[in-house]
Amino acid sequence: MSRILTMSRAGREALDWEMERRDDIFCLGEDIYKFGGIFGTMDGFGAKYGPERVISTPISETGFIGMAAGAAMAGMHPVIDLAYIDFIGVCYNVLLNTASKTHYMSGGAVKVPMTLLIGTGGGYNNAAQHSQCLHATVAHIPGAKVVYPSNAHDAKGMLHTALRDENFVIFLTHKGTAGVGWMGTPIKTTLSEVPDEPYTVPFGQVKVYREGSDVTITGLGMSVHESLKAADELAKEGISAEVVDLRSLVPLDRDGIFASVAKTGRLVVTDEDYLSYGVSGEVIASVVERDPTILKKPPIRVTTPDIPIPFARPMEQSILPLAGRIADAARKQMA
Amino acid sequence: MSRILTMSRAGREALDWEMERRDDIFCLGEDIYKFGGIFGTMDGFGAKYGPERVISTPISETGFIGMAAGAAMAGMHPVIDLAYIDFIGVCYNVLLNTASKTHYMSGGAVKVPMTLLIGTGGGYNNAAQHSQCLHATVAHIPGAKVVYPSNAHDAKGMLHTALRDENFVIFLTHKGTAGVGWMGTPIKTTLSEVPDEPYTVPFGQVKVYREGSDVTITGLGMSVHESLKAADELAKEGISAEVVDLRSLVPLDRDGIFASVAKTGRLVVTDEDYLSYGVSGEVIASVVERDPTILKKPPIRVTTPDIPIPFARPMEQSILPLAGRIADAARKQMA
Amino acid sequence: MALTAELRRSFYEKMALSRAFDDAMIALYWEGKLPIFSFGAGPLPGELHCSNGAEPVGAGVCGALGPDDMLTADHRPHHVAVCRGVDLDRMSAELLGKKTGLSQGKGGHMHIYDPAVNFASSGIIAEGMAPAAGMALARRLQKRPGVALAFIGEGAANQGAFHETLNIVGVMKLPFIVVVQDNEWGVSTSKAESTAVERNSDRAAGYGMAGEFVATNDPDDIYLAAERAVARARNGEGGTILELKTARLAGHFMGDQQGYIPEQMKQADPIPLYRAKLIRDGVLSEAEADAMQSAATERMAKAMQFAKDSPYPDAAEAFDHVFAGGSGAFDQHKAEARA
Amino acid sequence: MALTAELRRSFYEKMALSRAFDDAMIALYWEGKLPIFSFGAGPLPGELHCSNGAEPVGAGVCGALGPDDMLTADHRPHHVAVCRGVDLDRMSAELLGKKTGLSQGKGGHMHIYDPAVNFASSGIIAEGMAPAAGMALARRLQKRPGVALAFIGEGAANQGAFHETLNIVGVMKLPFIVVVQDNEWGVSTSKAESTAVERNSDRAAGYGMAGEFVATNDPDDIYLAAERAVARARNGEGGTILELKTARLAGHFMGDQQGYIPEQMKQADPIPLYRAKLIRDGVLSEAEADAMQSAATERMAKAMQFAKDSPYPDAAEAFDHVFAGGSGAFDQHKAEARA
Ligand SMILES: Cc1ncc(C[n+]2csc(CCOP(=O)(O)OP(=O)(O)O)c2C)c(N)n1
Ligand SMILES: Cc1ncc(C[n+]2csc(CCOP(=O)(O)OP(=O)(O)O)c2C)c(N)n1
Ligand SMILES: [Mg+2]
Ligand SMILES: [Mg+2]
Repeated sequence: MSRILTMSRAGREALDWEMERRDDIFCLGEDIYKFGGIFGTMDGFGAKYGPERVISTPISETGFIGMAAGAAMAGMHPVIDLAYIDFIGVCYNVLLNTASKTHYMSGGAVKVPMTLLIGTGGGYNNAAQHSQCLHATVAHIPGAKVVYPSNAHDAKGMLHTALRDENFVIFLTHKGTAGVGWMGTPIKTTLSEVPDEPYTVPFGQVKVYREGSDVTITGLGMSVHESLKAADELAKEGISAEVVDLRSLVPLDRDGIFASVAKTGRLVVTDEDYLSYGVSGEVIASVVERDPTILKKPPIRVTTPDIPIPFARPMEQSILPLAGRIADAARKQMA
Repeated sequence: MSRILTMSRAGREALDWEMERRDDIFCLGEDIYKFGGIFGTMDGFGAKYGPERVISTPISETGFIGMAAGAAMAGMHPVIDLAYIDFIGVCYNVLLNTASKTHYMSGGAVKVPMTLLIGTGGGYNNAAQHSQCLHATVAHIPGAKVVYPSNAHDAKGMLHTALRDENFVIFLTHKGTAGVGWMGTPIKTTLSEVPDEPYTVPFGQVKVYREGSDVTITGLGMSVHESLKAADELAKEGISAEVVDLRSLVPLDRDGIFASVAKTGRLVVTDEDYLSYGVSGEVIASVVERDPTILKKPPIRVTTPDIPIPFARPMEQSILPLAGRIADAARKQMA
Repeated sequence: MALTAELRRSFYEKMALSRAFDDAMIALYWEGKLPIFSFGAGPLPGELHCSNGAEPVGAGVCGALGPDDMLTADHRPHHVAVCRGVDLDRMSAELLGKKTGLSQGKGGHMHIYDPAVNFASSGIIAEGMAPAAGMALARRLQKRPGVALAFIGEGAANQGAFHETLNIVGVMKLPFIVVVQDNEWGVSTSKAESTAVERNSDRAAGYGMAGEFVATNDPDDIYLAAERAVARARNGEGGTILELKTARLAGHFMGDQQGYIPEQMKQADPIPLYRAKLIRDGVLSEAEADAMQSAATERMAKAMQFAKDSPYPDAAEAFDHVFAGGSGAFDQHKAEARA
Repeated sequence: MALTAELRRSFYEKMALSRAFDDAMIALYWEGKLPIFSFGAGPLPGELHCSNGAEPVGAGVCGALGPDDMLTADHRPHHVAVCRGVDLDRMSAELLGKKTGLSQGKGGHMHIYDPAVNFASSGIIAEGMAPAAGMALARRLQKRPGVALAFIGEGAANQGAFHETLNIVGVMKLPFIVVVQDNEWGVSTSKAESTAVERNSDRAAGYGMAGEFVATNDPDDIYLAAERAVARARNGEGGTILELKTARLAGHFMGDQQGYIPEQMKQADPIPLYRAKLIRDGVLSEAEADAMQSAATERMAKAMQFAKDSPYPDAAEAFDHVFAGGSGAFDQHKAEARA
């Protein structure tokens, strides 16, 4: 059996299934006992699993995420809710130097299996400190896997995969895609038929959301859905866009990206993270370091520019990589 | 008059000159009063300027760098010594959300002029937590300028520029280039004729270290000097390499990079930072998003791979972007 | 300064004005957000953390300050800003994202900056601790007077920045006060669930500084404690942890149903209590109190009108103020991005 | 366990072995680094922070622990590791970057991991605080016994992680002990210059836990205080800040001239003092003490021989252990990078 679910409910189903069967999993985060986490991934878990396994923490991210790393070294698999990625600044050392490097620095003697759930992104006027993506900042860390589902099916399957991984997995979800009560009506393309049964979605494989022959549009998180919107527009104009969801930043499926661009010969890279030193440059470099001659046109990046996210709606809406800007870039590719 | 100086002494000269003339500058950092900072930039300043202006702090990076930001908002220009960039994990929020974004979030009402000195890099067996570059991680932050001199002349001129800038400037120096006592004999190419008089070197301009016609090799910090070594080797084989020092990551001189590659048609990008989601991808993307057809061959990246820095010499030496690997990449370009 | 009748009347006026500000913003907040709630909808989008119930903190502490003193506030800044005298029209315009706002629409309600009264706020928990201490250090280096205060919540007292900053303040004996606003909650987590000690003011001993605790959420008591702390700071006696029990009457943010708050933990509204007290003490008559109330409501109506009448910034302004004085290569990138 | 003669003899043996380890490493460290000093030169490259003078901490605290207990140490881990019983041969090999090292040459002296005795260390200040508390939490969830200890320096007590971790330990009443090794210095900065309170153990009141302070750098006194702390932890009475005055006789790291240390602050060597004490108390004869000393030196010579005779890892091994169990796409990247 399967039903249409939001990413939030689908993710919750995966975590619930694993927690019912495994004693090593427990949850840590601010307000999770009463609120079930920023995306409701732990909705109702307080009552179901009790305060020992669903621990609401003080506002001490270095403390509780560092504790999660220690618990992982001692045989547990903690699942942490960090709410917004804007908060990594107060706990970055745990990500950068402890959780990601201990397995390596110990020559494989110590494992750190833990899953860190983080919400990313803006578009709802929450300003410069509550709207960032920063996925490049965590994906640049060696020793951390970084995944980024954009729909309910992948949210469930990738969370099962993360919970069975022996490593530190950073599990990103764009706030606008999760389908939570405080972000308005869910985006249609984030909903999917989700089987009741558990299943895994492997890390490191792009997903071709929509096949096309003229231009490849890569995206991740929210920008996948803006790309799909743009593709609909473009279709009306007779432009066939292929929309590729990166889904996983570490490992990154360079073959999958290249295959699509080799087919279309044109590349538009979308990313809600800041332009420079991030995912957009990496995607382009991955393609051309293999073969620049497959490109019929210079690739175009449609990202948030290198500026803090402004509060006021007219400014924020203009700097996000929304469908309009993406479609324009694709048109340029075809011109 | 001018003399040959190390980067360490040249930088010290700039800071000393500005401090002698300006009351708004003061220094903060661990052990700077007695030790003069990781690169000796404040060598002897304790005695000369006293404990009020040369403040040795507790091991509380969020505390004293956050204080520097507040002092800057109140009209001072703090110069902070953070020693190793590996430590940004414990103070990253100050960089990411406070020092870099306050001017923007205040609509220009509040300025945050401060200069943060940080040492980067490995190559001396200091292992995974004391050898990182991570310059991409700070360069990805909007609102922070990030500069990276690789020789004494630029160290003095760019530090003058930083101290006169009204913004948050992250001033990076690769430990191996500074010419300090604990890193052995200084690298020749880091030394330069340095005028006694103060002068500024503008941010956002690449420096063509060595002209060449066959292949462009870009570098920053230490990888500039490894590239120069490689260029010497290549010259013997009749390969004329142009070595371009990025010097400044924010702003990045995309025109300067493109001009060199347009001339040579071949690109080798060197970087001691981790491969993915960093500077190397950005440099390649900056070139091809303008015109991929100028490339006669696929560009090649010579970087530290996406792995923590190993301790043992045979392993560390093999993963760093040293002259041998760089020369091989250039040869591939010519093949 | 003594706790004069005049001063106490001003406390009431400020509390009324702060409440008028929040009530007006709350009313506007729901426009466009019903029946389907969405942070991003309506004329006042984003998260909104209101100060209803915390007005005595703003009135009492700011009453003890002078023009040279410097303040940082957190994600719940309205009561401190209003009582500090931040420009009401421009603050209102900022919450609505207008060009006339204090930050020209770039900041919103968590990012209120008004250099004219040395006020700043930001949204990362405990983020204002160290910058405030740095402002105190700046004044010492500039040989200018001024005490710095960081306003935080009791939840923020468990963040590393609290510890690092207070230790440095203790070592340097800086003129610094951390105002710990204990409203019992950090979102849905109670102080007892989050804090290993009953009173954060008791942590002062660990930093070689003074601790003050006020249990009443009454601006008179708060003022007297703040005045002692400010006097110590001005006399070079160093810092104070000033912990003030207060209230959070409008939830963590708009949309918080507060179902997690048990009956016996419901909090009292300090404004009617203070009003009754002033009338009991003969400092205020019913008529005067009513007049102050309506003056506050009118003033806020004027501010809201200014905000509503103001234009939005142009989209392209998003590229301004990234760097002071601009930056050659960035301007170019900016131009490209604009194109 | 009582402070038996046997136990005290074992303290002396452990202290002698720890000292032998450091002295041997110091001797080797200078090979290849003279006349021109360079961190990266010689058979033992990198920074080296030795424990000379801190041996009583390792001996006394570890003497009070059982096999289930878990330890994290910092950038100065040797004395704790040796006294905890970390494999001496493989630890020596690790410092030399050999394939037979505990981390197969990937960690070096700041990154000593030996799961067989629940020992871990790392190089970022106060980094071990929270992970140790998390190990204590894991044992509680696993319903297994075990107290967790984080060994840090007095300088690390001013890092945010100290505060955040101790507050959570206090709230959860976890079986956790932070051993604050007060050797008076953080690099060149004295405790008085860096710390707003005289004793970090006094900060325990701010976390609802016990504080213990030992001023003597004597393993007997340290053992007794540690035993009290461990007993509290095992009885569910929560955490302890155990502050121990100790010594740093070999500088912050090799190359530190220590010109900043005034005569009157020179520190005594605890090993001869303890030896004299044990002889005074009739627990040890001169001959036995000498025998223990030479046994330690011989054991260390054997370990150093093992390390020197061991091969270096192959360069390509740098790509192993980035991820447990490997990772499809990463393996491919790894292969590319290897090529
Ligand atoms: C570092 C960080 N972690 C988490 C948050 C999310 N957050 C915003 S307000 C809040 C609760 C703060 O509680 P308190 O300090 O008591 O202030 P109050 O809301 O009660 O006024 C939290 C957890 C944040 N903004 N920053
Ligand atoms: C976060 C961080 N900041 C700075 C350093 C550099 N550092 C290494 S050891 C040290 C001094 C530590 O002093 P203490 O904690 O007293 O330990 P001790 O060296 O005295 O044993 C410093 C500042 C670091 N490793 N990590
Ligand atoms: Mg609160
Ligand atoms: Mg010390």
